[in-house]
Amino acid sequence: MTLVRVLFYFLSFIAIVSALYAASSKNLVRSIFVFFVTLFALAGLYVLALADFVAVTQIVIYVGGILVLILFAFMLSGKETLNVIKQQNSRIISLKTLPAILLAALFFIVLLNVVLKADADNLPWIRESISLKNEITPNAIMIDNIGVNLMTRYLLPFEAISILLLMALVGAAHLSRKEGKA
Amino acid sequence: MNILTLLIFIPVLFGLIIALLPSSVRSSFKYITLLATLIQLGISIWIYIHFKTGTAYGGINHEDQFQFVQKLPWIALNLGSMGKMQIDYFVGIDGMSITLLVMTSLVLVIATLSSWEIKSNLKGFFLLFLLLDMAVIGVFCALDFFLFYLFYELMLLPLYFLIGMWGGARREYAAIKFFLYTLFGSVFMLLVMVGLYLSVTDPATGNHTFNIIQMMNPANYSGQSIFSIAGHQTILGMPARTVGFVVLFIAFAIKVPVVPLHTWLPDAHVEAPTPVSIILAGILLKIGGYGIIRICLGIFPEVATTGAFWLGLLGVISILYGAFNALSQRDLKRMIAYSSVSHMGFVLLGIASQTAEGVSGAVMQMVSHGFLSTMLFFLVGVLYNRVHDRGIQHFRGLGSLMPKYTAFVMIAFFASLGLPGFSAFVAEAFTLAGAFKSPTVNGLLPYWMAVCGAVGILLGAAYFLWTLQRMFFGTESLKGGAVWKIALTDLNLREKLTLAPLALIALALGIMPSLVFDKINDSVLALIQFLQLK
Amino acid sequence: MHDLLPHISESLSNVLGSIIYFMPEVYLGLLFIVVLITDLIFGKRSTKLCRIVASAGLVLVMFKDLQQVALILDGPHLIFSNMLLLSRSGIFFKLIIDLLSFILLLYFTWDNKLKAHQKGLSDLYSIAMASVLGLHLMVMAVNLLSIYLAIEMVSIASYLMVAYRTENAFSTEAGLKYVLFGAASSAIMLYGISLLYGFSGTLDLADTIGQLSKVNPISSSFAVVLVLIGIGFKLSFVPIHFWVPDVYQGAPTPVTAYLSTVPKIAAFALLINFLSPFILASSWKGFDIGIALSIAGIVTMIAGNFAAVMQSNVKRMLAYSSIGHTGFALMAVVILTVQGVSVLTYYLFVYALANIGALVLANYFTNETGAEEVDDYRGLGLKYPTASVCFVIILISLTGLPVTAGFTGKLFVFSAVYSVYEQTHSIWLMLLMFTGALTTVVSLFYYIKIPMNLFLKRKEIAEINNKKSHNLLILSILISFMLVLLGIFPDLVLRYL
Amino acid sequence: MITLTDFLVVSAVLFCIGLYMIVSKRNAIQILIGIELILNAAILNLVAFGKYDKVNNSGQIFALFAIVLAAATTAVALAIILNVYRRYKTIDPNDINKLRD
Amino acid sequence: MEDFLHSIQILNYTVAAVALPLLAALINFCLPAKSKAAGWISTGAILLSCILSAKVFAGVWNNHEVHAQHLWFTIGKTEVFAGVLLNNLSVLMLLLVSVIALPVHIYSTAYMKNDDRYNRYFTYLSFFCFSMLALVVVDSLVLFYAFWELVGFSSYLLIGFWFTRDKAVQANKKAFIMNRVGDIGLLTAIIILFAQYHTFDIVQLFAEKGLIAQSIINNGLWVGPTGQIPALWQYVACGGIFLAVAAKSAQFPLHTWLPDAMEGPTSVSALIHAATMVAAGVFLLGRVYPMFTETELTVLAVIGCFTAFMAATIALTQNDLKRILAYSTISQLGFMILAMGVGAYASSLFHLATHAFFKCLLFLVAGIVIHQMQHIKDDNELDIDPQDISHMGGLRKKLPLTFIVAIIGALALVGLPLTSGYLSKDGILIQAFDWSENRSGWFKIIPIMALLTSWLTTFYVARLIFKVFFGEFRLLKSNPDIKLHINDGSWQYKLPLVLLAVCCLFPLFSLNPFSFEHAWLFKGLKSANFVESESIYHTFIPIVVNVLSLFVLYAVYAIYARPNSFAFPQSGFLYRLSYNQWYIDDIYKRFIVKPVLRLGSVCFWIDRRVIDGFVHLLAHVSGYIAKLSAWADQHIVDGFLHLLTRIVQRIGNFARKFQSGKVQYYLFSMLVIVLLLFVLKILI
Repeated sequence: MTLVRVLFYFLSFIAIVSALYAASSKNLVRSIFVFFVTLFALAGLYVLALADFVAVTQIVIYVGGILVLILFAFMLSGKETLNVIKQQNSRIISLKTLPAILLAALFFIVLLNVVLKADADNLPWIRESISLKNEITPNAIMIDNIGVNLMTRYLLPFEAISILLLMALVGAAHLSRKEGKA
Repeated sequence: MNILTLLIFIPVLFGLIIALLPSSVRSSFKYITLLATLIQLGISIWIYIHFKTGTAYGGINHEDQFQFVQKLPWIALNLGSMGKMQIDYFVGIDGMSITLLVMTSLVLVIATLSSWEIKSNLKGFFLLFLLLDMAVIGVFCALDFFLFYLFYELMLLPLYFLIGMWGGARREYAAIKFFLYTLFGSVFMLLVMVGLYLSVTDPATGNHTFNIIQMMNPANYSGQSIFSIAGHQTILGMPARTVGFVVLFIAFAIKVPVVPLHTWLPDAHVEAPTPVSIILAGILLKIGGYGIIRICLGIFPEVATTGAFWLGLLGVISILYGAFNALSQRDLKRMIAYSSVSHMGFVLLGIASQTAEGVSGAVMQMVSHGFLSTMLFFLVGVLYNRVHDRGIQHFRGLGSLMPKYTAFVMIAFFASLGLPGFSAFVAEAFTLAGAFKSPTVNGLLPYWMAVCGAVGILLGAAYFLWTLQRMFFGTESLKGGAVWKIALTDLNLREKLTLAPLALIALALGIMPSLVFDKINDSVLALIQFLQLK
Repeated sequence: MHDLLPHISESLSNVLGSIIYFMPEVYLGLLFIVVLITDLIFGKRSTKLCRIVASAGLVLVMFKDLQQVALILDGPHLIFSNMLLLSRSGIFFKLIIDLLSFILLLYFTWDNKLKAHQKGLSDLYSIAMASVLGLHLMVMAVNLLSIYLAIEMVSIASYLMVAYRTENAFSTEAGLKYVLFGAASSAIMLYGISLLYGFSGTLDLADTIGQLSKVNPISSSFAVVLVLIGIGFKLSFVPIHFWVPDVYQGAPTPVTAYLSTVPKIAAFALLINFLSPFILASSWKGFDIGIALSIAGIVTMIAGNFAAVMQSNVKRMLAYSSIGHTGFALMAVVILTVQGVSVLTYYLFVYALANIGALVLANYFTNETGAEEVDDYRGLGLKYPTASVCFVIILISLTGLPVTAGFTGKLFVFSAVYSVYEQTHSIWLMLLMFTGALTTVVSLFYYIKIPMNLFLKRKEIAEINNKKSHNLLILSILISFMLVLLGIFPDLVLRYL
Repeated sequence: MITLTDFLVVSAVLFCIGLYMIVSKRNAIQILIGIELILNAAILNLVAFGKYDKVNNSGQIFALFAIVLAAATTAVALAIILNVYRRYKTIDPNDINKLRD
Repeated sequence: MEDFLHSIQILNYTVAAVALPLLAALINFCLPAKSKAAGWISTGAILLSCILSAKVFAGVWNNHEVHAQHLWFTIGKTEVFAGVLLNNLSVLMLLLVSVIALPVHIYSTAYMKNDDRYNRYFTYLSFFCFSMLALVVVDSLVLFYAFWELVGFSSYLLIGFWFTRDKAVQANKKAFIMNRVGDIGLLTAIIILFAQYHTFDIVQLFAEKGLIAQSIINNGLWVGPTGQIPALWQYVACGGIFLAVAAKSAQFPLHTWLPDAMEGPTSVSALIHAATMVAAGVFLLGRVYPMFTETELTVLAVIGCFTAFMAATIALTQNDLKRILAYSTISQLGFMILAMGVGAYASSLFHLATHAFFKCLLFLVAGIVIHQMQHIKDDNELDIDPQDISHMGGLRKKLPLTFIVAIIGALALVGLPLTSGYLSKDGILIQAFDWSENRSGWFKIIPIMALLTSWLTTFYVARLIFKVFFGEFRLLKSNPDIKLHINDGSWQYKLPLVLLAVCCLFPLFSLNPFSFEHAWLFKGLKSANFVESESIYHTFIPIVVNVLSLFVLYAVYAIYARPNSFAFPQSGFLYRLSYNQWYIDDIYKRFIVKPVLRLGSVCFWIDRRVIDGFVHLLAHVSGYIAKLSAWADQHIVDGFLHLLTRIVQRIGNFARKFQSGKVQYYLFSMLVIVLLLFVLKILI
């Protein structure tokens, strides 16, 4: 068992447990903060998958952007939300959530089935890629590769997403604006 | 300008005039409509007179034997592997359509005359009326299935509104029932129509075509197509051509109407205003019969032959069932509506017999019923207009109160129950003769069907006479008392002028059936020959 | 990087070469920015100006669309490193989308409620422009990334448009439902895409199929199903249709008109792009997509039409009816022939026109009398004859009766399906057609409610509203006229498709 | 060596937890978190497979786009949720059901 | 050539004779309501018809038959002709109808003069004459059927002439519907013949070497020169014709309409329901005679015989003047049918002719009596039924002429010698006995019953005459202070009576008053192979019949005409009768009269309850079927529709159930459905 492997299990464990906690917690604030942990753990997993740039982006955008946004929203919505949420009973498995748990479990079984049947490590294209040395090695620097690709092969999505973000910005601003003001 | 095209689209022209005129001159609308229908009548009589007869004008499955033909390319689309879609504006008539055409034009005039009772929203009424007018004339002239279907469906909407807006108390129910019933039939007809179109290619151009006459020729079906005779294709395990026939038949049977698809009819008739009842009974029902002859028999002759027994059975059931129902009605209009079911059963029986007598009788019955039901519904309308009641039990002894009215009622009733001298007698007698001849000629129908049909004639006498006795004879006694007595004035001049021609025509057709038979004979013979050849 | 260096110039020339095939979208992008800037410069008064700019711009875009026809005479063209595919049918989809969007842009301000929105409508135009760009991308996308991106672009724009009237509770509620449902579906779709990518190692749809055939069929099927959920969300077929009634009812009427038509058309184009490799490739071993779509189509037709029967709110009813129409259109997708596509284009165009018309008229009556429910229409027919007659024509077209375009559309779809049935004798096609015919009858049940209330029911109407919505009336007259014209001469449009 | 199956199983677990959250949580923000979980599960997949796609680097780049898009969606969703809160004084989607059959 | 011209002339006369009444009807139809001209127009028309008919008769009788036709219309390949066929049978009927109609017309001008719808009456009457005259001359079955129905139709109009009376309206409806039953039979028969022979032409079908004659029934198939159909349909055709005959000629079981039809004006009863229309059935039998096989003829005979007997017994107990005559008519028609059945073709038609005269006469007499009783009733404001003979009596003094002609008519009806009735009736009886001679014992019942009937006839006729004309005026007894101002009436009443009375005597038919075979009419109609058999019956029957009839007459006289009626035998009564006579009378009363009366009432009861009841039952049954089908229509057929609507709603509601407004529920449903579908797909 290599260190990497230990690390992987550790991070996975953290990610899953924290996600479970976030899912089971009735307290929104706790839920959000535990989700931080999940995201960090996931970022770690991305690193293990040799996607350091993605991991960084994850931390910057998700943790720095989305979660903060959520917290802001949460705080803007005031205390009433908290009160309402606290009243709910805190058992994970209740009659109300049972269908949801069953659904998730069923999905998990199916997914597991799908994953195991697919036999991901022996997929033809992966073996081919390994043989062609198209595999990212831990010491490869992928950032410039990403940069080139974004400017050539993925130029169109790159430009399109800019318009998308602008539109989302305009729209979100419009929605959040106080009424009666331009 | 083709005369048929003119005939079809004159109402639209006048409709536009009405649409453009301001509502302030609304009292003139009925005269404009009357003018339109009169012009149509004139044209159709002109066509009737100039309609050539002889074996060279048999029509049915020979495109060159149709008369007053106009054929213009209309929609021609290239659909790649589906071939080219060829839809023509193709109108023309043969013996099957000519008499119905004249009948329709006349009934429309009568319907217009009876529209005098309409008081509200005249513009809408006459616009819809003229639209309907165009559609029904179009149906009888169209020789392209697409065009036929267009006109066929186009009738629905005006009728829906005519019943729904100017009808009686339960008009909404009646209108929607009518609409749904007929739509149910026609939507599935659309499926078969598409199937036929894809199966048939025009030998001249190699395109798929909607031409009804081309559809009658087995050689035009491509071998693998769904409705190909040689192909023996199946749909859901049933022979495709049988399915096609049944679907088309159901569509038309709803219009005819054939028991058990008839329940829209009493409701629609009862709730509809008089002019619409007249059009419904006088023309609409005939479209069903015409469709069965032209399309069901024409396109699926071999299925029609194998299924003739069932057609005949349905006809007999309609005759008896309709008559029994008429016997138990308390509403005069409903009674007449059910009598229509019974009378139209003869049409089906005659068609099913596939003999010259039977088919001629069926066409005659359609023409005759066109005039007679018009008369009957007009008469009911007269009564209803006076006192707004139609309950048979609410009237007694009308004979002494309204002698002229009673005289016309008697003429209409006796003509309807098949008194010799009137058209219905010839029609029903020959329908039955054809049905009885069928087992020896082509072995399609059993003998007993004709006998059962004859019993229907007896029942017809029963319900008409019973009504006559209950409503018109005996000592005077009205539900509405003195008020009704004042309201129940005898016929006025307009009403007499409307009824007299109908009575005279029914009489004329009874005494000189050749007026109809001469024109249809060649087509009937051609049809019979066509059916025998398959 | 070193691996890529030799290819950079090649890739760049590909990008540059692609731009000529991308002019409408470039214009749209610019237009978005121009509208945005106009909005920023002129502030609150900019609504009218934005509208003019946006509409005029769209005309230009349409012009550019038309120019593209000449570019692809020699066949479909892949651009931007196989991100997009420009095909003849795609161009027509885009043209129709642009045309309808143009109509809708004009229509936005004619809704009294939307017009009264205090924050102004200029933002709406910006969002709409971006949305149209997204739709263009959807129509052309043949790469998993571009598909996801385009869908998200349209979705986000739609969320914003639905929730646009922030002062209205219904609008916000609809927005919430829409965004939650939409985000969840697109997340699930992304998961599906990630699996697809994982199993095939490529985002290019054309290559994907070859790799997928080497994977366990259950695994690949599951991935495809998850992706279909995302696309299905835009199409709203069963079982991904639940959001539709609530959202359509809650959204501002012009937005409903927008949502129920344009994204749907684009989504159909996308569905075709996505599925054609799976249906056409013989190596696909997963589930039979044709049958799956057939079932979805049948159930959708039934669910949509039957549920609509019980509705009393006009917009909600039209929402269900649009679900039903999706089911019907799926019929043409199932066969996936060239004719199928062109017929589908025609059908969708006609449906969209009629649906917009119906909503315009619903809007008209709301403006005039405040009528929202079917019952409120009681007796309005005689008071507003022109609008009511137009309504009847439009509903007839939606039902699919002659002589309206809806009928010809239905006829052509049936023809296309039939011609395939003749070769395959697939029972599913038969069932589809049967259900299509049956639900047409059922659809009459509810469509007829409107004319019935307009004309057949009587009620004294006392109040008279002086705010006349002439624009809506003219628009609906034009649409009715178009529908009848196409009903009689369908080849006016169809011959080009 | 960490196998791809390991990654896939982890992502599957996360996906299911996300699913559970979006159907069971009675708070719009928590539902949003559930959606983010699913997105992350997908991103994990993309990244894991992206390891074997060095030239095109599709996995990682898709992951980047996904993150950005998630941010945009979240922003819009939050804006809407805020508006809902203003109108309904609750963000429990089950209580926001004025639009229904 | 001359023949040809002759034929043309005859045809023209015929057409004119037929068309004149129609013309009169049309003119009358257009006249104002109370115009008195109507009567004379009709009478003039019928007079002309009468003259023309006589000319036609003279030209055709015992001469070669005239047949001319013209293409009417073509249907398919079948050509339908309209034409005239004049042979002995048709010219006889032509003449008979017009001759009977003439006095009735004259009579009517007086009888109906106070009616509000005088011109309408003559319109109908002329229309009837037209239909009847046309019926007897046409040559095509289609036309025959047409006029057959028109005759029924005009009868309908005339029965219900006083349409405000409920009974009249009920009666005419009943008459028309029962006739319709017969019409359907005829129509079926015509259609079967058409299907078999492809023609409607009577000559082609029924001529001596016609199509019918060439057909045989073989192995259950009816093989004709033009094709074959199952033999069953030959029976059905004959059954149909029989139904037609039974309906029109009021034979069992379709006879009950005729007594009811007496609600019409009496003059109408005289013409239509005694002399002409009801005879049409017999005429039809005459026309299609070759169709019937031996067995079918036997059935005819049985039915005719039974009807005759039954009607006679019923007539015994009736008190309504016209009803008695109506039952008598039924009975006599039964005789004619019987005659047809036993092969006495000529006798049957002979009886038809003689019966027409005397029955018409009797009806006209009844009309006068009723008219006068009505006068009494109106004058004294009594509440009596003017037709009830129990009020009458002793009228011979008040109405002398009426009395005399009534006696003549009655004697003819009874069939005493020197009257026409004797000639025709005895002919039937004799031939019936001849016929039974060659058959097994059971067939003897038929002539014996006929014999019995003839005595019963004597009884009821005598009862009628005696009760009406003899004894004392019974009304005077109960209401002693009534005024009587009655007389025979004007010449319009008298002339027809005298005319008809003359026709009831033997010289018009035969110079030999005792031998029917010498009657010219019989000679003209008998078939070529008729053998004059000189059996014992020729002398035996007339004697037995007449002697016994005389006894009966006397007995009746004793019972009814003498004062102190039979109910309580008095000593004076016993004295004047011999012991044996009294004894016979007693037996007669106890064992014959009473049982016969009982039988009569039973028959009447049966008639009212069972047969009529059966008809009513049929009406009820069809009524129930009607109600049932109406119910089915509303609940099953329509119910099916509603079920469909329900199904649509169910499915719709099912789909809507998901639409709870909760977005998470939507998501949940969506995911569950997708997942389940997928799992299902995998499992399957």
